[in-house]
This record gives sequence, C-alpha cells and structure tokens, in this order.
Amino acid sequence: MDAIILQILNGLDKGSAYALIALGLTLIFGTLGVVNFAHGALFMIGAFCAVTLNRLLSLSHEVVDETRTDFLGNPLRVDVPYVYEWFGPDVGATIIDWSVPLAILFAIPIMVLIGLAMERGLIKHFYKRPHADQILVTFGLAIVLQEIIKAFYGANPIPTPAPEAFVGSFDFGALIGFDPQTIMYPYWRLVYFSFAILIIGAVFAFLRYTTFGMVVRAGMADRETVGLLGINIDRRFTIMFAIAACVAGLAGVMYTPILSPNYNMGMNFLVLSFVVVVVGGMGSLPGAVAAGFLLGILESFASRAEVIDIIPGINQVIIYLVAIIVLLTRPRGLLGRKGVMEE
Amino acid sequence: MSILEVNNVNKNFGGLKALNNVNLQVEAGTVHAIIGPNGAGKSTLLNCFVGRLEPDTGSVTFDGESLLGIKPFQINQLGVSRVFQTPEIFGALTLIENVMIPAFAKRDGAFHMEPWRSVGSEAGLHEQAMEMLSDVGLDAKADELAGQLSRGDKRRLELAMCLVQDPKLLLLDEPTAGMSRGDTNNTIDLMKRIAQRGVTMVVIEHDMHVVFSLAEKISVLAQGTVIVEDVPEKIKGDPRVQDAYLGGAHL
Amino acid sequence: MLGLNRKDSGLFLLVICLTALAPFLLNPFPEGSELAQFNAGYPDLMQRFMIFGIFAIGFNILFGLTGYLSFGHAAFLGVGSYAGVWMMKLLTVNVVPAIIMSVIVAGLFSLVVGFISLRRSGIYFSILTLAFAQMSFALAYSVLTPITNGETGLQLSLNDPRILGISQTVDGSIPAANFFGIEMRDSLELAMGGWLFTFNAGYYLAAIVMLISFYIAIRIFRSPFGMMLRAVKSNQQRMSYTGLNTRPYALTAFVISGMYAGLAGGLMVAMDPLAGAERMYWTASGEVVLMTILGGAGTLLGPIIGASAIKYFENIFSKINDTVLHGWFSFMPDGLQDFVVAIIHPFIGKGWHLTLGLMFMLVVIFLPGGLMEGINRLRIWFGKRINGRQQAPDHAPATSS
Amino acid sequence: MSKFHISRRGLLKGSAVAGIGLAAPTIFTSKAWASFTNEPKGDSVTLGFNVPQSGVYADEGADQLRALRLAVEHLNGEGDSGMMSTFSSKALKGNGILGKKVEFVTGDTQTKTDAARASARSMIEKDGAVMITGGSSSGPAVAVQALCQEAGVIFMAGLTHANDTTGKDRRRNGFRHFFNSYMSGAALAPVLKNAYGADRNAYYLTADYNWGYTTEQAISEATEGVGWTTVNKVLTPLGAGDFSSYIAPVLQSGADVLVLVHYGGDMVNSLTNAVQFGLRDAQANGKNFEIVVPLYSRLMAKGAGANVKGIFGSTNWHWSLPDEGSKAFTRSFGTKYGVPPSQAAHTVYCQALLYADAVERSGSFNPCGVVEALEDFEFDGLGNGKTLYRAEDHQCFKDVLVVKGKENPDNEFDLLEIVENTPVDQVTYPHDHPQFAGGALGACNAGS
Repeated sequence: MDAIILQILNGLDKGSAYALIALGLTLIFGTLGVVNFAHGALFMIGAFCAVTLNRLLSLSHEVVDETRTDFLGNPLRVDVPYVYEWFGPDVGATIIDWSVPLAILFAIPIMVLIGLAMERGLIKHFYKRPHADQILVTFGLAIVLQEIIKAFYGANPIPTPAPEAFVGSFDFGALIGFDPQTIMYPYWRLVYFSFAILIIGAVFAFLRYTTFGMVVRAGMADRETVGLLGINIDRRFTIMFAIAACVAGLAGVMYTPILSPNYNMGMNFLVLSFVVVVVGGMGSLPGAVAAGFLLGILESFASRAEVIDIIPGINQVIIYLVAIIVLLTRPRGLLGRKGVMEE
Repeated sequence: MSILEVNNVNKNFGGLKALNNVNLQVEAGTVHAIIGPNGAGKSTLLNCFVGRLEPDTGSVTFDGESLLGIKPFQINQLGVSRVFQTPEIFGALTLIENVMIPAFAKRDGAFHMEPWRSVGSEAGLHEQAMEMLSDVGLDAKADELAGQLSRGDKRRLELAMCLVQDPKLLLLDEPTAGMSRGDTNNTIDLMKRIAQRGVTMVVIEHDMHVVFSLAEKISVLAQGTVIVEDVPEKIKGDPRVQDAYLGGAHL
Repeated sequence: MLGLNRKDSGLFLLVICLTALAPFLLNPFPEGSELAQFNAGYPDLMQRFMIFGIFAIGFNILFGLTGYLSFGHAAFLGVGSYAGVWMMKLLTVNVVPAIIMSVIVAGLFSLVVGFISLRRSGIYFSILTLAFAQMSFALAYSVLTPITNGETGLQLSLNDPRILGISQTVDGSIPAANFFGIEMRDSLELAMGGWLFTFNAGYYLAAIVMLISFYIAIRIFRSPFGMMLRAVKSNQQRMSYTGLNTRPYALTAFVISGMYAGLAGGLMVAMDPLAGAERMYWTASGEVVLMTILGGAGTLLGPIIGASAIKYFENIFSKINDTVLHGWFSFMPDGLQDFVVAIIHPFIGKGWHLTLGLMFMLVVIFLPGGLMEGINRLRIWFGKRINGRQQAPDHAPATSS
Repeated sequence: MSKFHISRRGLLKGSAVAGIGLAAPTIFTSKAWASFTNEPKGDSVTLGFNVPQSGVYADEGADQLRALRLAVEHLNGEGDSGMMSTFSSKALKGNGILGKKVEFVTGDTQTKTDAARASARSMIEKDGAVMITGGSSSGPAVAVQALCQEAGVIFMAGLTHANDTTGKDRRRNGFRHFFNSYMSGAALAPVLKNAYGADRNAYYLTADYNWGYTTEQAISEATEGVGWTTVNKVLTPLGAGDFSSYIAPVLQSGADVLVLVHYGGDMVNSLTNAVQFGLRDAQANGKNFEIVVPLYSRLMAKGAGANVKGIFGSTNWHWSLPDEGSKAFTRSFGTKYGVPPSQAAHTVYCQALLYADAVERSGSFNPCGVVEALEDFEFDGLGNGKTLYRAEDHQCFKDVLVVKGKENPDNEFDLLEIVENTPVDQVTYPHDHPQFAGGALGACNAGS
C-alpha cells in the first residue's frame, strides 16, 4: 500500500510537467490550429530564465584573496556578488538562494514577450498552411532557440537549487499513519505539484469565468462563426499564445531544482507532451491535464523494480504503449472531439 | 420491378427520431424524387443507402442485395453512385484525373495495383473520361486542378465522376443548389439525357421546378416518415404535402 | 525510354548523369585549396547522398502521395540495418543477400506497424507511428541488446559463424563487405592537376540501387496506382464513395515506403557494416520528414535534393572549425579577423545545427514547395529572361517534375 | 600535366579493374604509390579529432578539442611543451611528427555511433587523417575503433570506460589510455569497505545500455568480493530526466548503499534526485545511508553542484594531482584557457602524445609499426605514474584515482578530492578475464 502511494506521489510531479506543457500545446492547437513543435523549447527557455536570474543576481566583481590560491597556484580571485554589497551578505545570500521562485516574476514578462513575438512574427503566417509546414517551421525554430541557449550556457546541465527552506523531504508516510521513513516526498516536489495545480486552475478559471475566455472557448469550437460576430478573435488568440508560452515557461522555471536544466531538455519533453496531448485528445484541455497525470503516474509504476522484472523494458515504452492502446480503442483520445486533426 | 427497396427503416440520434418506419420502392429506370421540408430526414435516408449511416432497424436492398453492413466502396461497386450536397471531388487533382479515377474503380475494382502501368497508356479510359467531361461542358478545363473550379463546375464535375461509372442507381443530393437559373436548366437537360440512358435516379431537391421537370415519382418525407408517394401531378395538389411544407416553414 | 514519357526520361537521364559524374561534380575545388573544405566528393558522403536519397524517395511515396505523415520511418531503416548485419554475420559478407533481407524484414515490420497505425488518420496516425518507432528504439537500445548490441551497435566480429564464407581472413581480419568480390571500400583515384577524384565501388553500387529506386518511384508516380495514392491525400471520402477501398492503398504505400527505408538501411550496412540504435530515434524519423519537405514533398526530384542538402550540411559544415575560419580570413587585420570569425563562428562547426534550423525556417517560410519550388521559380525566371520579347512568357503552372 | 595513380585506399580487383583498365589503359600506373592508408606525402600530417560537439557531451568534447589543440601546439614545438617535458620517452623533438608539421581536422560525433562513424570516415577519406582520436562515450568509441581497423588507420580512444572497448570489441588498430569499469570496481571496493564497512547492502540503478551493464557487473563483483550484498539492480532508461520513481523505492528495499551507475546528465539528475529524496540523511539497517557514483567527471560534478559532497567515485585523472606531469599539463592548459583540464581532456592529450611518440620510435606512420611500438610500451610522466600499454588488449594499466566530492571547495574547479591513488597492481586483471572475454584483436591493418 505504501508503495502504491509512493509511486502515485512520484508520478505527480512529472505528470505536472507533462500536464502543464500539454495544456499549452493543446491551447495553442485548439485556438490557433497550429501544431507547435517549439513548445518544448519554451519550457526550456523558462528553465533558463531561472538560470539567468540566478546568474544576474550573482553578478560579481573580483576581489583578490591573498590567503588562498587557485588551481594554478596564483592568488585566488574571489567573486563577490554585488547584492552582497548592496544588501549585506545575509540578505544578499537569501536573495540568491530564492532566485528560482523569484524567477517566476522574471520569467512572466519574458515568456509573454517571446510568445507575442513568436505568434506575430512567425506563427501568424502559418495558420492556413498545412500542419506539416507548421511542424517543420516550429521545429526549425526549436533548433534555433536550443542552439542559441547552448551557445550561451553550454551543453552540460546547470545546477539550480531550490531555496534552502525547501531542501530535503518530509515524511508523508508518518503523516498518514505508515511507518516513518517509508513515504518520503521532497518539499520542492510538493511545491511543484501545488504550483501546477494552481496554474491549471487559473487557466481553467480564466477560460470559464472571463468574457475573454468565453470568446476564446467559442472560437476554439467554431472559429469562423465567432469571427463573423465581429469579434477580433485573432487578437485574443495572440494573447492566448502568449499565455500558453507563459505556462510552459513557468513550468520550466519551477522544474529547474528537480532537473538541472540543459539546452536539450525541451526536446525530451516535447515528444512525450505530444503523446500526452494526443492521448488526452487534440484540443481538449481537461484531456491534456488528465492524460498528463495519468501517464506520469503510469510511468512511475512501470519503473518499479518488480514490474521491470516481469516485463523487461516496460519502463522504457509504457507511455508509447498506453498511447497506442488508447488511440486504438478511443480513436480521438480520452476526451477528444470528432474531426479535429484527422484530415 | 423495383431496384431499390427500403423497408421499415428507423434511425434515432439520441432521443431524436430521424427516420420513422420509412418505406420506399424505386422502380428501375425511373427518376424518383424525395422532397420534404428541412430536417425531414432526406439526407439521413440517403446516407443509409450508401453506407454512411447504419439504420437502427429495417432493411435496404438494392438489386436484391442488402446494402446494410457493407462499406461505402462496396456499395458503389454494386452500382450505386452518389452526388453530394457539397461537392466531394479530388481538389488537388486535375479534372481529367478526377474522372479517370472512378473509371478505374469501375474497371479494376476496389483495390488494384499495377504500378508498372502508366496512366498515359490508358487511352481508352482517357477518351471515355474526356467524353464525360465534354458531356458536362468541362472538357476545356480538363488539365486544370479541380479545387480551383467554381461551385457549379465542381458539381458538374462530380456528376461526370458518377456518370463515368455508368451506375445502375444514381443518388443526387440537391444537384442544383446554389446554381443560376441557366445552369439549373443545363443540369436538368443533362439529367434528362442521363435518364434516357436508363439510369435509375433518386433525387433530393428543394427546387420544385427541377423536381417536376424530372421526376416520374415523388416521395414526400416529413418528420422522418414518408407521408405521400405518388406521381408528380397528384403530389402538386395534395393537402398533406402543403401542410408538411407550411409546418416545415415554421421550423 | 523504359516506358517513361519524354519529360520523365529527360529527368531520369539527368539524374543518371549527375550520379555517374558525382565524383567530379562534388569535388570542384582543388585539393589543398581553402575551398577544398566544401568538397563533398568522398565515398562516405556520396554514399550517404544515395542512401538517404532512397530513404526520402520512399518516404515521399507515402507522405508526398497519400499525405500520411509518418513519424516512425527510421524504425524501418533501423530494422533493415539489423537484418542486414545479421545476414552478413551469419550467411555471407556479400552485400546482396544482406540488402534483400533488409528489404524483406523492413517490409514485414512496416506491414504490421502500418496495419495498426492506418486505423487512424491525421496526427493520430503520426503519433501511432512515432510510438512504434520510439518503442523500437528504446527496446533496441536496452532490452534487445542480445540481438542489437544496444548502444554500441551491431557489428561484425572475428568469430562470426559465417555459413557461406570465412569468419576471418588468413591475416586475421574481418572480411570486407563485397559485391561478388568487389569490396565496397575499394576506390580508384584519379589525380588531375590539383584535383583528386575518387571513384568508389560502394558508391556506384549505391548509385545504381538509387537509380533503380528512383525509376520505380517515377513509374509509381505515373501509374494509376500512384493516381489513387494522390486521391487518398486529396479526398478519402470521395474515394470510398467512388468504389475504392482506401485502406489497402494507403497500406501498400506504407509498406512500399517501409521497404525503401529497409533498402536504405541495408545499403547503409553494406557500405559500413554497423547498425546503431540511434538511427531509429525519433529525430532520425524527423530528419527524413525534413528532407522530403525541404526538397519538396510530392515531387520526384525533391526528396533527393533535400536528403543531399541535409547530409551536406551535417557532414561539411560541422567540420569547419575556427582554425579553418581564421585561415580563410587571414588576409584581414587581426582585430577585424577576430571580429569576422566571432560573427560567423556560431553558425558553423559545432553550431551547424543552428544554421540547419535557420535554413528550415527560411525554406518553409519563403518556399512552401521546398527547394524544388525555388528551382522551378528560377527556371521560370530565367525562361522569361531568355525568351524575353520573342514570345509571351509561359504562364503554365510549374508542374512538379 | 596530369598525374594518375592507383588508389592509396585499396585496389579494385578482378574484372572491374580490367574493364576500367581497358577503357583507359595508359592513365594508370601500377606503381604502389602508398604502402598504407593515407601515407603522408607532403611536409605535414593530418590527425582527426572526432569529438562530440553537439548533444549532451558537447562540453566534454569542447574540452577535448582544447587539449588536442594544445597537444598539436606542443608537438609542433609551440607553447611551453606541456607534458612533453615530463614524458619518459624522449623521442619527440617538438618539430612535428617525423619532421612533418601536425595539422588536424575536427568532426562532430554527436555522441551517436552512426554520426561518429560518418565523421571519422570523412576524416579518413576526405582529409587523409592517419589517426583518429577523441570521443566521450563507449558506443561511438567501439564503432569508430572498428571503422579504423577496417580502414587501416590508428584509433586512440578518448573517454570510454566500458570494458568492451578493450574487451569483447577490442581491435588491433585501437588503443585505450582511459581506465575501465573493472578498474573502477577494483579500486573502489577496498576504499568503500574501509569507509562504510564490509556489511553493506547495495542497490544499483543502472543506465540501460552497454556501459551501464559492464560497470554494474564490475562494481557489484568487486564489492561482493569485499563482503557486500547486492539487494537489487534496476535498469533506468537513458535520459530519463527525472529518476524519482526509481529512487523512491530504494529506502524500502532494505539497502543501505545506492550505487548510481550513470554518467553525464543522467548522473547529475539521479544524484540530485537521490539527495532531494533525503537518501543522504537517511538511516538504514542502523547505518548512515550512502551513495556511490562509480565514474566521476569534474564537469559532471559541477552540474550536480553541492550534491556531490562526500560521495565516493573513481576517476582517470584529476588536475590537482601533485606529480610533475599533471602539474605541467594543468599549468599549460590553464594558462592558455583559464580553466583546468578535465579527465576527458587529459586522456586525449596523452593519446595524441603517445601516438606521436610511437610514430617517432617506429620511424614511420605505418599503423602496423605504430601498433608494434605501442604494444607493451611502458612510460611515465603523463600524470598517472608508471603506465603499461598491454599488448594483449591494448589497455593502459596505471594507477586509478578514488575521489570524493569535496566538502569545502576552494574554488569552482576544486570539486573533487583525491582519497586514494590505487596502485596499478590492484587493478590489473588477466586479459582473458570473464568481464573482457569474447574478443580478439585480430591482425593489424595498414590499409592498401
């Protein structure tokens, strides 16, 4: 029993990331009808927003420390961050320590700007083009974004730890009456899961309770009619794209303590996120979220040693296997609508 | 002798009864029109003939064979061709290719693969297709892409695609909808010529001018049921028909 | 010629000439000159042009004609490669049985995958093929290591139990892949002035196979069957109401393209007897999609051009390092030289992916029909310039050739 | 005036040659123009540096390129000559190799076997390279090694740690300076026993590919040899990203040591995950829970940040080694590039020097001569103490470093501290040891 709870918990945070990326993907697809292969890159850029802020906050000037030596035996030049001088070492250290949560504020404007620029500058011209062209051009963009990040940050993962306060894990098992130390769950993953729920909730509430959201939903159902009503649906869709970019970016920001970001992380998530979107049903927001968590949890279960012993390699293929089964039994995914993306 | 027999066909969509015990006999070699107000179930009925929909109960037989439980392409291979309300053509192909494809389907069956044969060597079929195009007045555009045609031209092309198969039964779903008066008259002439060849036709049509110039028998469908079936002269004065249409106008 | 019409014969002859003369055409710069960096006339790359040309031609039969976008075709290439290496390990190092086996195994595998995946269309089909290919990759990389040798890749060894042949040569080497005695790595070299041209046996075998594949593709394009495949792309609904069963048409196209992929895989191991799992990874499937679209999907020549363009980039641009760059601009004053190198550097050498990405974007944005569209536009433009006043410009649409 | 000659890469035999010969009987001479593949004819010789420039190991590849550039400088007599001054063999004179100026071409392996081979083939076929070196993982290394064997050039392996490279996939034309999985196990086991005791239960998370298998086998056999028990071995997919679902069950398994058989990004992530799940602070079986990382790399340790502190592993070389060779190399590299060299950089630098030296000693670039010169060659002064290139499997035998993550680093490069310099005898094994069985070197191949 405790093992089951443990694997469900472990599936949640990966599922959260899948769900957030898939949510943005399906939002873009549903509103704009565009298959965005650059969405994984947006997730990656979000993660690098956190890295960048961390670097910005740690901007330093060199002070020569005569007492110590560097690897060549010269006097060591120590980097002293400017924030230490402005706010004192203690406050300064805390600010740098909290750079990942702070990066949320930093990432929002950046992701919105990138989203707007992408939509206006590129995606807009591809509404009427075949999906294959959309895939190709966004894939090209993803490569370009990736390479730019690689040129600045290198290819190795960059550690971006969570604030000191969230380091370590809490004993979830003891909380619900199991033996101590059986179900441990890191604090940051709890934060990530809560954050994901919050974002998902906010997106749904936004779509459900604002006029803006209602128009967008109507547009997703029938773009032409809404256009005929004299509503400038394009403007709203542009904003939706920015929101989707923002969701992916924030998912990336908060994921950095779990997975040290490298330039390639977006591609790894992209393919799986597409599978998630399709399993959930193209254009279905609840489908994307449900499928994200479902696949995250299934993947977690498939990686139990006991399961691998029975079916070797199942942990490698579980997501794809589930995708095939779902698509063959439910032609349009779990919650998909008829006629979407079948031409 | 009736070539198409429809017996007690029922079809429900959720709670809505789209077809309610429909019975219909189409005599071979005649033009049979189905008319009725919007939402009467005309297109639903037609869809049950070509395998697009499966009736909940009842039977549809064509030339003694049941049309239920088999796929659209099998129904076509039995000799049933259909013209759609919105033209269904191969937009990315040229007109001549559009007409040659059904000709191949007629000659070679539902699946045939001889990749070493070239289209260019099929002079006979090509000629047949060109004739058909000139029949519908599109021969001048034979090498243009079908997707670029006007709506009226597309419809005529679709008709040519059906006719080249020399079908035993031709189903037409509002063949003149959206056409100008002149085009409509041309189409009526064309269909008369087709009828003279002995092709059985089932026509769904709103334009009474078309219906009364062509049909030898008319079934009136209202709320999923055939309320009257008779020769055109009798239909014109039937109070039930007027009722149905007036009722339909309110819908 | 060979049952082709005049235009197709001309095209085919052109391709024959280009492939036959490739060792000259691809080595335009003399050895040792600064520009020799851009020469592509060495066996490995020329073989790759042919092999990936075949892969893309086959993919185009599926995607270009029927419009089904498979994201898993690399799996067939990979499976074909493994089958080929196993034939060479177990039967003979003659490449013919290996290539035949590759085609058969890839064909069977594509039949299974296609039969299941074609139950869905659109992106659902794409995801199904992607899922199959990713599963193949993941399993080949890990669990199936006894068959595939996992990450290292399956290769020949000194103790292969070769039934028709020897495990090792007298001097203790692994026998080389050959075509009835002609070793694939044998080359003739021709030095003329500063130029060096290499005529490689493997390349010419690959070229002949590519030409046959290309010829078959032309025949398919021009056949009623090919017309049916284009009909599948255009309007499946109309097709079935016209009495045509769309599923077997799509499945046949899928299997044919799968066999082309297997052929490419078989040739790959014939040229270089090693099969790695990465060639089944989804990016490899994506690459053939890119090749086809870059060149021009649905055109005959496009896929070959696209395949060659991408392979040229991958192999030539990635090798330009900053030492080379400094060499090029050594005539400049130091500061300027550093500046120019710094500007160009991100785009070449280790940054070649960046250039590739930009190139995709530019082509898709400005040439939706791929490079073939660019070529056709140029042809029309030149045609106008040449014909000039003598005759009215030819307004016939640039039909795909 | 044109000059024609028969391929230096192999003669077309039989009828094909006859056919072409008839067509143009005068243009071919039968003179054996070259006696081996890519024999350098001019006043320079070209080496091929085949390193990952894209993909997850791109940074290691970049570091290797730096070291190789440095090696070329030193060989050509530029710069401060680095380890050439400490190298026990004095055959190299700083005037290139055999008086020929050393030039190089670079290529991108992309850490894929196919791409690595394509890149190596183009170096051999297009650029005329006589030796290929570089690389940062075993799959490509084995593949390129086999290619070089077929083509008749020398392969000086870069960073490749799997046993197979000099085990079942060994080749006569290929040489490995880097240590291997077996040596990691042999060096680590005694240190682990001393630090954590003989009564330990180990849980393995293993990267699901060849290197993972051989390393897991090597470590588990070695630790079982000192009394440890293996509780479980779980294979994890390459690039899994988040390892939490593999790590979470560890604490319930009854294990008290977790061995992470991961390298590169996977190592960074799995270690980070393990620390996040509190494994390092946990208690199991009444003992402190411990984590072991068999193969360490400083570049990777940097990625894992503070998580590496106190964690044991092995490494081929570290810049803080006190011997003269290491100091010279670190000084030379650090002065030029501002950062200390990584083990990946060190091993390819050594390989380049060893190759050049072997050519000098044999007096020819002929690969068969080079092979002879390298086999059973004993040397010193390249940072790892006295080293032997064993003839039977072309593996270098030298001391192995056991390191652990430093608690209080002095600077950003000072991440690992050397715990023990395991003497070579302790890590030596017979060349037909079961972990290396099934391979044969075959004959050397000089090409044409």
